[in-house]
Amino acid sequence: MTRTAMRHPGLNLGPAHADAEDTREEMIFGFWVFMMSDFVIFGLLFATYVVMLGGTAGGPGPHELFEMKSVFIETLILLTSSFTFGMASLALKYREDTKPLVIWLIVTLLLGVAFIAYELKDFHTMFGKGGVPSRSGFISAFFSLVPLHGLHVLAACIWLIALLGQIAVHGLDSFVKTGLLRLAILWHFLDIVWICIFSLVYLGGLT
Amino acid sequence: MSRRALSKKRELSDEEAKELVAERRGYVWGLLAALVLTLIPFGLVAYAEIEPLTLYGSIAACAIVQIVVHFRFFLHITLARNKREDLQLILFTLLILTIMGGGTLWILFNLYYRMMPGMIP
Amino acid sequence: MSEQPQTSRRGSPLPWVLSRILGWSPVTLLTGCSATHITFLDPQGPIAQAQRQHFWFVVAMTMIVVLPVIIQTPWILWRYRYGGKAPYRPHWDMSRWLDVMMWGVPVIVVAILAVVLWQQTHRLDPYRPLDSDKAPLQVQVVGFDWKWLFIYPEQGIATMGQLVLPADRPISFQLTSATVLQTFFIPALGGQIDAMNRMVTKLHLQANHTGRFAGKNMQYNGGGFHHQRFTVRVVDDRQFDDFIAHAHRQGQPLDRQRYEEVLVQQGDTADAARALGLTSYQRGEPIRFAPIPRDLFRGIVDDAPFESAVHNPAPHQQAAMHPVAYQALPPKQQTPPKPTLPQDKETSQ
Amino acid sequence: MSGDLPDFIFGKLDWDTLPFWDALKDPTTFKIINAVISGGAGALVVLGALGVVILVTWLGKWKYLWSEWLTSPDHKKIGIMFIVIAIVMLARAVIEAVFMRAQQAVGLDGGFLSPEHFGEFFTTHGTIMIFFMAMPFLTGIINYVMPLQIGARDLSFPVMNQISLGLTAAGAAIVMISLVFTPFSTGGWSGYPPYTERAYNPGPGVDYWIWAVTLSTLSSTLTGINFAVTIYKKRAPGMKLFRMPLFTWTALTTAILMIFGMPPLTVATALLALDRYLDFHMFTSDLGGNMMNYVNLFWAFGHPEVYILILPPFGIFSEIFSTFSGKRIFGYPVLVVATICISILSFIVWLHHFFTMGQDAAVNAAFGIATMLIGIPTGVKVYDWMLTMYRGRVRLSVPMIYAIGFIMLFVLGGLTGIILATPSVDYQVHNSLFLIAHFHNMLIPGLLFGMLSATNFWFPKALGFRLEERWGRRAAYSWIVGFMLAFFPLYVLGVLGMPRRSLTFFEPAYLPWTLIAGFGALVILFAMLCLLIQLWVSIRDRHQNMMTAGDPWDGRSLEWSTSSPPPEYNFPVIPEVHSRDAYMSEKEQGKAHQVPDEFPDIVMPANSAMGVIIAVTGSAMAFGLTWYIWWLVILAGVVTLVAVIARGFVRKTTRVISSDEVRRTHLAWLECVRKTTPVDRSKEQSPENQGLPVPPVNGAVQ
Ligand code: HEA
Ligand code: HEA
Ligand code: CUA
Ligand SMILES: [Cu+2]
Repeated sequence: MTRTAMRHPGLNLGPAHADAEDTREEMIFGFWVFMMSDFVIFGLLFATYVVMLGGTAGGPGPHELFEMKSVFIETLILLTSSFTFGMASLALKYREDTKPLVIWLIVTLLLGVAFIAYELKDFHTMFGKGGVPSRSGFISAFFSLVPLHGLHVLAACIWLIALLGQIAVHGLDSFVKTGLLRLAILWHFLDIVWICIFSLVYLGGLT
Repeated sequence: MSRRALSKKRELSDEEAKELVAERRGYVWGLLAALVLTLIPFGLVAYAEIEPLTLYGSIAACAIVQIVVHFRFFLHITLARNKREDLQLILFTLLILTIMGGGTLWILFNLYYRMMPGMIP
Repeated sequence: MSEQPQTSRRGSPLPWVLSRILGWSPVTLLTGCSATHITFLDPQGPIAQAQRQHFWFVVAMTMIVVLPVIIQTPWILWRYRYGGKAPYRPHWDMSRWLDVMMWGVPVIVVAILAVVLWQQTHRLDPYRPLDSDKAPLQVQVVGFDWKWLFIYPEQGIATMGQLVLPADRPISFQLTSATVLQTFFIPALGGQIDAMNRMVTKLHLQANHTGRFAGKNMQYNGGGFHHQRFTVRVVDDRQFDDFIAHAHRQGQPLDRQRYEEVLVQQGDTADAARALGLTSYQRGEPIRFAPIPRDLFRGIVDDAPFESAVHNPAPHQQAAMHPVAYQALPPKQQTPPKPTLPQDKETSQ
Repeated sequence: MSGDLPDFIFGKLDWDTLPFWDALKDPTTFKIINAVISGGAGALVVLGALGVVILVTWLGKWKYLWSEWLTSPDHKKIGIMFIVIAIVMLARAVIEAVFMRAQQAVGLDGGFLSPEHFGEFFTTHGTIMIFFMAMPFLTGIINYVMPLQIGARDLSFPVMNQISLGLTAAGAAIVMISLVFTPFSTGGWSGYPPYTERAYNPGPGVDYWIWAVTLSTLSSTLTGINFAVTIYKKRAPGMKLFRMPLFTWTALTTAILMIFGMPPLTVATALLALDRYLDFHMFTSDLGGNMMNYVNLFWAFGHPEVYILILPPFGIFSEIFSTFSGKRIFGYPVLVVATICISILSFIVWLHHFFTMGQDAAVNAAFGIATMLIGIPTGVKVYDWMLTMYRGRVRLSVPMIYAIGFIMLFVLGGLTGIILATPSVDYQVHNSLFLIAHFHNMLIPGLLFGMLSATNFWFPKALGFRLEERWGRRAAYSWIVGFMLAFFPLYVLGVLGMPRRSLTFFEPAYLPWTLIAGFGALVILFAMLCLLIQLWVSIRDRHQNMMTAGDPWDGRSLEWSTSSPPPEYNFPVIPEVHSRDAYMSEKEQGKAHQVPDEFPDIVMPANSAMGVIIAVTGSAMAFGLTWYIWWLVILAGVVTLVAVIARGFVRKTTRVISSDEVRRTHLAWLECVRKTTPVDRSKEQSPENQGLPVPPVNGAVQ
């Protein structure tokens, strides 16, 4: 991979972006630690979900509620967005002009919004089938886990918009760069959480 | 960095240019690997007629490999590095998660078995 | 919820307190050797006895590592005080030999404690039936806000406020709660165990002697918590039979309506007695119920309607005989259950 | 109140949420007593807040307060503000403790408190002591001391530090407001469902509890991240991990425990909130909910939490033992390893809080044994501390008295911990007063003595003058005696089977012991009085006890090498570290107080209002959620979001202090040090001690 020495997790911008390398290192390490704390939250919710699988209380279970097709589409959207964010990161690292960066970011943002929209539609269908959290412990556990991921994506999208705003106002300064690097970590991390969700919740449930 | 500087492309040194190609290739490989590792479990669940236990196993295996792929290609966490704090951090997190998650499953299923068998799925 | 009238004993307690204190010597204080046995340090059954033994064993073992600290600290303080004549070695900061000692001794102590702990925990597991040539007496316990109901499924009766047990015969408890989490505890006989809504836990105890023991709930569950006590009266076999017969003769029938109007309401045993019209009820005395619905316990656990008042003891058919509390759960009812709680909570505020 | 509009504006708020309303409607003596207690408390909160506002206005200090404190990113000031919150909250929790002891002292067959009141007392007492006393106190101390010890200028994320403070302040405010708009939860600090579910406790009490605890949890998570990153990334050159002072080590492990130990609580309270607000069924008793899940999650947090509370005191005592023995700490590497062992082990024992829930003997035994393992590294630490004093020259100053009290009492608490860790015995003493005695035995001699000892130890560093010794000693001794009187009887009551959280009891055998315990609480109250007098006397005589030279105790780590109080930037030049006990070895080599070759410009974080904004929006949101005032919730949410985004657009986040100014300040201080007469340790507690010790001879403190 990169020959430049890695100073922090995620993409390293290297010597060409030496402005504020040191604070960046701290910022990104700190964000990484935060992600890990968040990861523990997700981990515990996963464990809780598994433990609550039996609590359907006679209500609908995974087979009645989940649809493979929409999950698959959501997965593809999120995966692609991870890739487009990667392209944005490269544009940040190797290009001086903001245009390709902004374009990639906007594509990523659209994918993120599409993901949320699709997920909402999915939940709506579930509600239609009687899959409301007040119905059973199992559905409650589902709705305490999966929408939390969705909320994270939403937060990431808002952050992305804020960063686009910062680019518009301040240009590509070191604050924006650090912000983008951190957001990249969040974005990829959400993809990882999604892998766990589709494997354990959806595919596991549909097996 | 002044605003004017933003409008022009940066001159890449040879080394940087090579790095760019390598990194871009990394993302593409990552995407491809992730795609394959997504398709396999979805395909298995949708079409294959195998017994659940194997199926769970393969889903889990694909998921784990895909997580490693994401860490490696998207988050750039590698083994070869002078500074290992982030890798240590991930491993420590995994340890804690195993303890807490595993402990939770052990304790609660044990409790279910002893007092509310209806909750065992 | 309104105040508990019982708790508001006002007026000066002092003279009464003094007279109480003067009557006690330290020994009786520690063992609590009163008419009612209240602690496992004064054990009345095999389980509590083993627990007492284990307790002192742990104390003794830990003393090995704790006493040196308590004895030597003052000594060091004195000997190495500022201005004292003892040698002063400001750079001395390690010693292999001492390191080995201070890891080694605790490791050994913990290892010994761990072995005993493993054995005792298994031996005293509340789920483990006790060895005995007599068949255990089945008792089903239901926790309410703030009282306990004791069901004798084989005898077809139930009591509140007092649990009557035969001496020298193992008792096999099954426990659940009709409300929030609570913990069933008879210190002089053995350990406590949680009782939870929709779940069944088990406990095995035995009393060696006849006598009166204190029983209580240990898990806070609201304003009347401190009143959720009962007396355990352990009697010989003949008296036990008398007790059963008496209950069948004099018991109040327990049906769905009584269950909902009396038991499920918040209030302690005395409140329940009042609601049942037992005007001369004394705390610690039993309220007897007979006949009782056959599937009462199970109905409470599932929150399913139980058949009303069929007086028909069906020994050995209870789910208690199964290795797992009970297996065949009927499908959970489809409708959301009626709140088993007094709804007056909100309105009375 | 009726009608749609008032409902919209005030949510569920109503007249009868005021604490004395019930008694007004239906007065009986009993109700009046309780209404006086709670009404008085509510009035105290209102008057206290008003008093502060009036005082500040009268002194004309708003601007000073705003620019020098509330918006200051300086870790030292934030640390002090954390401690102020802790002490205010402590005052309330202590009063509640005394009420509970008084109630139980007269509690045979009666007493004067109503059940709801008593329930609120133990719940708020426990919640406040853990989340709003202990956590802010130790966060404050770490905040103040740790950057100084590692030779840093500030934490890694000063603004996040402000936000942590803001969140804690918001949580504390919510707990205080609950005295005015009552009631608070009665579910205990552990808040077990289904008792805390809406079906059984529909009122606002549990909601107050949930949001207060959630705010505190968020604060601690952020603090943990901040501390960990600071220690990883901001150490002075040469300060290798194994050269860090032990207090910094414990700060690091505590930070890691915060990062990984808080999430289970976040999850537990969030799920409980979902149950209560959105009709989820995670922990309800019907429709497939399962309360055991909550118990499991809560203690997966709860046990690491108690080590979060005890590790920093361990570090504090390590510093104190070695400083006041004039000797290196014994077995530094072993102590570090033991600290790490304790923090990892603390994640694998949580089940010991619910041995009685009915799981298998094998599960219980496994967790019981894991629990006992913690005794080993803890014991090693205790022995190391004793050996630190051994062959030293022990000065019995106030921090040291607390340390001695700690070491001798803590081992007893540890012993009873081992008893509780034995499942078959725990079946007997679980949830009895034995348990209460155990954890107060850990928390008071451990945590509270640690905090008091740290206060006495670092006070001169922070404020520039020493705390008075005589009253300090009186306080310390009464604390020790009072503690023993107040809590040892509870061990007896526990084995006699008295349940915790009992309003009233009916066994005459309990009475003598509750009376002794009540008397002990009075002695503790006296100890507290001594503390207040100590503080008063110290402030009065502060000019006699000035410590400008900065090193009153012949300290060993870097914080003693700067002036007292330290300048905003801590060190004019970041020190270079060559060994453990960095400052002591400088002194041994005669290199202390040297004039640096050159002074750099120093870049410090600029002031920011983020902390204040978060404090306001956080408490507004929590209040709105508790009373179902949705417009307030939404408003607070939007303001928070806008503030966070706007903060991202700010570019001027730093401020430069010119090298001239740094030079001037530093040279002036050095001049002052030169004029100070060095003293040896026999004069440590006299006014002659101006903060300059005579240099050590051959490493021996004089
Ligand atoms: C600062 C707080 C603190 C600390 C440090 C500890 C430390 C320990 N605690 Fe405690 N504990 C609490 C605070 C704390 N605890 C609280 C708040 C609760 C109750 C919460 C609630 O229910 O509300 C609780 C409850 C609690 C329980 C649950 C009991 C129950 O609910 O029934 C148990 C059971 O195992 C336990 C055990 C221990 C043990 C083994 C230690 C060990 O870490 C102790 C280690 C120390 C020593 C052992 C002494 C020194 C060692 C030596 C001198 C030499 C070596 C010793 C040996 C070889 C044995 N604690
Ligand atoms: C850090 C934690 C902490 C501390 C310090 C204390 C301190 C005290 N506690 Fe507390 N307590 C808990 C944590 C704590 N407690 C918890 C978690 C519970 C369980 C709640 C539940 O059941 O859910 C509990 C429960 C509890 C009960 C309920 C028991 C029951 O359930 O029946 C009682 C009863 O008396 C009690 C008493 C006391 C007393 C008398 C003190 C006294 O020691 C208090 C006296 C303290 C002071 C007097 C402080 C003085 C210090 C200063 C003023 C510092 C000044 C500072 C400077 C100058 C820098 N406690
Ligand atoms: Cu709790 Cu079964
Ligand atoms: Cu614990």
